[in-house]
Amino acid sequence: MSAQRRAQVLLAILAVALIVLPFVSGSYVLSVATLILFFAFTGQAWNVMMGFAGQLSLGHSLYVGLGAYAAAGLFFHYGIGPWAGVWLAIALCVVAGAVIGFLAFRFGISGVYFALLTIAFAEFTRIGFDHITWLGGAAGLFIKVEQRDTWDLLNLRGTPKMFYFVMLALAAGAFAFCTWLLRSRAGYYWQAIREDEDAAQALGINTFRWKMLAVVISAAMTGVAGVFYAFYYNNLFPEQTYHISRSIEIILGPIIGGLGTLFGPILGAAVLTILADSITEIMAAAGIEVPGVKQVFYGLCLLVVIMFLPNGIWPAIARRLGLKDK
Amino acid sequence: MTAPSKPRSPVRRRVIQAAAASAALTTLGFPAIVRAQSKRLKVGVLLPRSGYQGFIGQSCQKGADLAPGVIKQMLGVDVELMNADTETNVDVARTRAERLIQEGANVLVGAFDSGQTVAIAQVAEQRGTPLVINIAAAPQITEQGYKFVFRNFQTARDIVGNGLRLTGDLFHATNTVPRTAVFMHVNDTFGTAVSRGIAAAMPHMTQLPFKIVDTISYDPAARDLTVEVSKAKASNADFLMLVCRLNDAIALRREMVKQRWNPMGIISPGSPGMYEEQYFKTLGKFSEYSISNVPWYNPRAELTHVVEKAFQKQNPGEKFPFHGLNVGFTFEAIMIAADAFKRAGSTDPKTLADAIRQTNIPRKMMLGAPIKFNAKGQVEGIGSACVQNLKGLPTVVLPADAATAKPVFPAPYYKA
Amino acid sequence: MPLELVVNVAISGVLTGLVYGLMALGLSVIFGVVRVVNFAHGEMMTIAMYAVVVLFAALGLDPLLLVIPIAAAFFGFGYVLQAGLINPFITRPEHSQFLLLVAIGLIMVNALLVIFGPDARNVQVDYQLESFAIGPILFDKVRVIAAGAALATSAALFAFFKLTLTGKAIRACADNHLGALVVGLNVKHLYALTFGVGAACVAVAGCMMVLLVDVTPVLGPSYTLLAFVIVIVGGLGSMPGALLGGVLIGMSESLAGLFIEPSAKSMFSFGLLILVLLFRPQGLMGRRA
Amino acid sequence: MSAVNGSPILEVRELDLYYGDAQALDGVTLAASEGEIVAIVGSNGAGKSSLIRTIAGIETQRRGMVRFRGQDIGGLPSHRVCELGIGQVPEGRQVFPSLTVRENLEMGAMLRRARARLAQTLEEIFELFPRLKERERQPAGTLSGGEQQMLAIGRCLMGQPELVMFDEPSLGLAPTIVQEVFHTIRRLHERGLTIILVEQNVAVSLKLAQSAYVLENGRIAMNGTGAELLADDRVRQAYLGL
Repeated sequence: MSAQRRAQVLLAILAVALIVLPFVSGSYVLSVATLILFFAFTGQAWNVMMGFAGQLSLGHSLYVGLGAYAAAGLFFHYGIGPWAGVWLAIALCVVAGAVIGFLAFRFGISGVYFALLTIAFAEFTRIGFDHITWLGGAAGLFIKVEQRDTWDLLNLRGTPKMFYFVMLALAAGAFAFCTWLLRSRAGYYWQAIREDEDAAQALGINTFRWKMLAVVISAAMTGVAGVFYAFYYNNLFPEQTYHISRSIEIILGPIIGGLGTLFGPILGAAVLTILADSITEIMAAAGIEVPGVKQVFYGLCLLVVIMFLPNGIWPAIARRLGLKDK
Repeated sequence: MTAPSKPRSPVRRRVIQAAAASAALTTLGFPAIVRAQSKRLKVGVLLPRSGYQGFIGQSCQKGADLAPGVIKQMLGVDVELMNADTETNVDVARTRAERLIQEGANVLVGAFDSGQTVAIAQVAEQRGTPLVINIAAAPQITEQGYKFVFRNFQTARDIVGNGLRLTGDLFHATNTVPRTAVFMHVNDTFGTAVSRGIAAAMPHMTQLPFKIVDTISYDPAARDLTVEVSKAKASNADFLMLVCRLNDAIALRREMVKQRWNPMGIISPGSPGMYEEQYFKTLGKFSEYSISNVPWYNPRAELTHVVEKAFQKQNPGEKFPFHGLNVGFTFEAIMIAADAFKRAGSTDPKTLADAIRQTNIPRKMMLGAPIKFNAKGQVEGIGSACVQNLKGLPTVVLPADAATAKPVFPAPYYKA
Repeated sequence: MPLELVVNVAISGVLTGLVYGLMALGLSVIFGVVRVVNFAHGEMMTIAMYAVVVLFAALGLDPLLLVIPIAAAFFGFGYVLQAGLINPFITRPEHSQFLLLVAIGLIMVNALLVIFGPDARNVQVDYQLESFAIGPILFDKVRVIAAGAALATSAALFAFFKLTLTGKAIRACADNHLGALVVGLNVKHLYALTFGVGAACVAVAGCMMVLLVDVTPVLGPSYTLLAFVIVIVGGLGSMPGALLGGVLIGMSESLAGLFIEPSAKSMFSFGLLILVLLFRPQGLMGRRA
Repeated sequence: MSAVNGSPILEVRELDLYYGDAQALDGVTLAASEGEIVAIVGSNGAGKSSLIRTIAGIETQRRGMVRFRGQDIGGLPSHRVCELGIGQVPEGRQVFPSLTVRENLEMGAMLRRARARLAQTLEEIFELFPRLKERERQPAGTLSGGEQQMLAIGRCLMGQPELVMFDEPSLGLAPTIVQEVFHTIRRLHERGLTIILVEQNVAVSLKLAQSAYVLENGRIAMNGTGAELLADDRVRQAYLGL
């Protein structure tokens, strides 16, 4: 079997497994799976910017929050459903991403400085949203919860199974989209920029334009995730949605899974979420009930992975499976 | 089984259990545990015991830990606790709630913080498992039309109403007539909700003699409150009305001492912070005379004595008044569930929820009317007390029928 | 608005800013030389604060006396951390370094939670709540001491880097890595020394900070963020920049709190950060790389 | 192999160096005897700098051996190599721009073998390069290219080396300064230092050198005395344009 054929078979198996999962699993597994898919999606989005184009963003919670608040605000005040809200979310995130990207790239900010700029914007927005009373301010924005038993896709109200499938569709869509992106002209240019920006510039690539494109696409995708977030949790607090720890959660998956790979963000999200829950389970079973021990173990696991698998888990596995790591 | 949070199984068994648990995770689809008619009520307790709210979560947990013993004695019902740490994170709160239900929790109790509570409430609602909220004040939680969510805690609105009324009572009882107040509040979920409540309620509180001359909201993450206090001091208000959390309350009080600002007193119309142990420990004599008008336990109630005894047995060396609020509401939440279970005689969630709706418990620990849920699942008429820090302990000074000391106002450090 | 109020607030802004600057100093020193952004900076300071709490409780020694032993211990801690854990990451990309230090920070925060529990801890000394007045202007005693410590530490660092051969060698490493290798400087050792020096600065900051705020395990991340804002504004790698950045942030928070809205005051720090990044990305006192 | 008498102070045998998958050195073997000047010539990218960096311990070879005074030094970190008495004047001079001239020189003497004599050596260097004395308190970044080259040489000498490797010392300098640099190299040689000289100025370096090697694509293509190579037609064609 060729590497590509093998990849297709594995992908098909995974797809079937994911579709069948909610019919055989309990609700707990379903909620964990939904969470994994959410982080797989946001990880995929972040990966476009960092993994493909080499721009390190540590403030992606900004786009999650903007997307979430845009759609939730429309729904809360005007009863306009998320399928309209998502466009507003995308538009806002595109504008925000474009502003940040424009400022950063025009003023020649890169590397650590760019990363800190993204944090600054996210924090700036977090505190700002604490003061927007129209969106609940620090007291939070609560979406009314109704229609628990039926699927109302138009208003994104329904059972956990529905949310699972919506998230699965989003994650699958993101995967397909990123596959296409990576093989498109943009993908090659991004790779060139990531490897050596000056060289890319010298080759006549308009690095500014392509970097902007990466930021904007990444922001828009993350905004869509935000819409899901708003309707899944039904309440938004600036303190939570824009918090830097959420940005870190987003980037852990792709880095652990394998930066710049298509499958890395998915694998990373799965590994980390299952790892976190397994540690909880194991500790509970072992009778260790000291708060904090879990996170210490989690941190140690992160440490071990980053030390011994600097390129992430997926490239290592892919090589073993005889697949190309993209 | 009294304290399942500390199982004493032999090490080997624990290891086997651990292995089994990890194995179970890798195989998909946990077999749904049959909810048979049981003689034992399994209560899933979800609290933020690590992360930012860790200290309150752990305080609440003390109330849960003593509940099975007290309830067995009181109602003759067996309660088994299933504890979960939400890590102060909504994602974790949600998945932990799912896990508890899947493992057979008949009822959930939690979760102190409004955000995490809403996440859990949705799971409870979807799974049709009753949730009894111990503490969470966001009014919206019981406005969502949930059928399985119950709250035995005041909403932010009630807290404010009670708090302001008690403030008036306090002035009346001490024969004082402060004319001005400066209102400082922490700009977080809780603080904002309460401050909005105050803005709405003040115009109707015509019996209050004072006006709010300045409102200062501050960042919960603020590292330094110098400016805030300078500004408040410059307002020359007679007293400070404060809606705070613990750490900022301490920082503020310290800053007041440093800036030599001595108003008639500090009154919280309903917030944590100043009655908490850390406030006393850290500030020593400067913690004295601060006043919090908060939902509180009735120090004279019979149940309080029972719970206090159990608390002291489990936590020798800890002082009950510092944990009373957290312990009391967490205990009552579990008691409500156990009481409903006793009446329903079943762990069937629907039956249990119906039974909870029929709750009528006059013999309670916290102040206020008997525990009865309205159509929205909210207990009305939960009382507040005017709690003043006296001789190193939070002491009930109002209402008179629950008071154990007389209020002191203006505070002795006040110099007119 | 009374002038007296404005002056009082401005002075406290400067004093607080110097303490912030002291905390950021370590971060700046480390980045300036090792080129690794210490994302566990605030967490390290938290550990120092706990060290003060523990030693104070055990020995009853004034935190001001504990500065020396704790700084010395932190020097060793920083040295080992750099030589053992961080050094292999120096040539790795930034996100890799970031994740490493995030993991280290996570472990630190939660290890503290396990050891000390979630409650806030503090030390109580008799001068803690004192202030002295000059005319209508009030000075917070602890802040004055801490600001003094900030200046003294900066002076000591300045002397170390300007006058000692080791200090010069560290500057040489920062100046030209290849050049340092060529003349036979032990770069790995000097990097570890630098991290040690940075950690010692953090320890001094922690000893001062514990007099001003109570310590909880989760205190770290917000101080990490604050330290970043300060060193970016002042100039990553510049020591006077760290102090200047601290004072600017302290002042901007104070004045924004006074004239605009206290709860939004940190917004102005981040606003200032964004402006500096855009118009002078190397920071106010930084050199262009 | 070497035309000049004396025991080899430096021996390099079968050295292979890779940057990732790209091979930079391929079986390089050479030797330098005590007190001689060894010239290494070759076109850009032939591996001259790689060779020097490997000997200095900045790069680590995949295969082969470097021996200094009989001691195996392959794989030692650079500071240990310097400590043994191997100094380097690197390509591009690599001074510390924000440190003063004096501080730059001090950095050269951080080695254990040199630190005790720091003050004394400093005087000697200032004697050798009076220009540096004049600029003692100036940051090195403000010096001219020629002055920086003097500084780099002076800094290297501060470490009391027994063998000095020069990597393109005349690159980018004005002709009069180039003269001065070569004059300095000759004087150092007269003092008994062993010198390895990598130069694009092939004619001058071959004239100076007792023995010489031609490096092509990471391999030693030719070797002999300086005079032999200077007379060789292939060398004259390829490197001297004659």
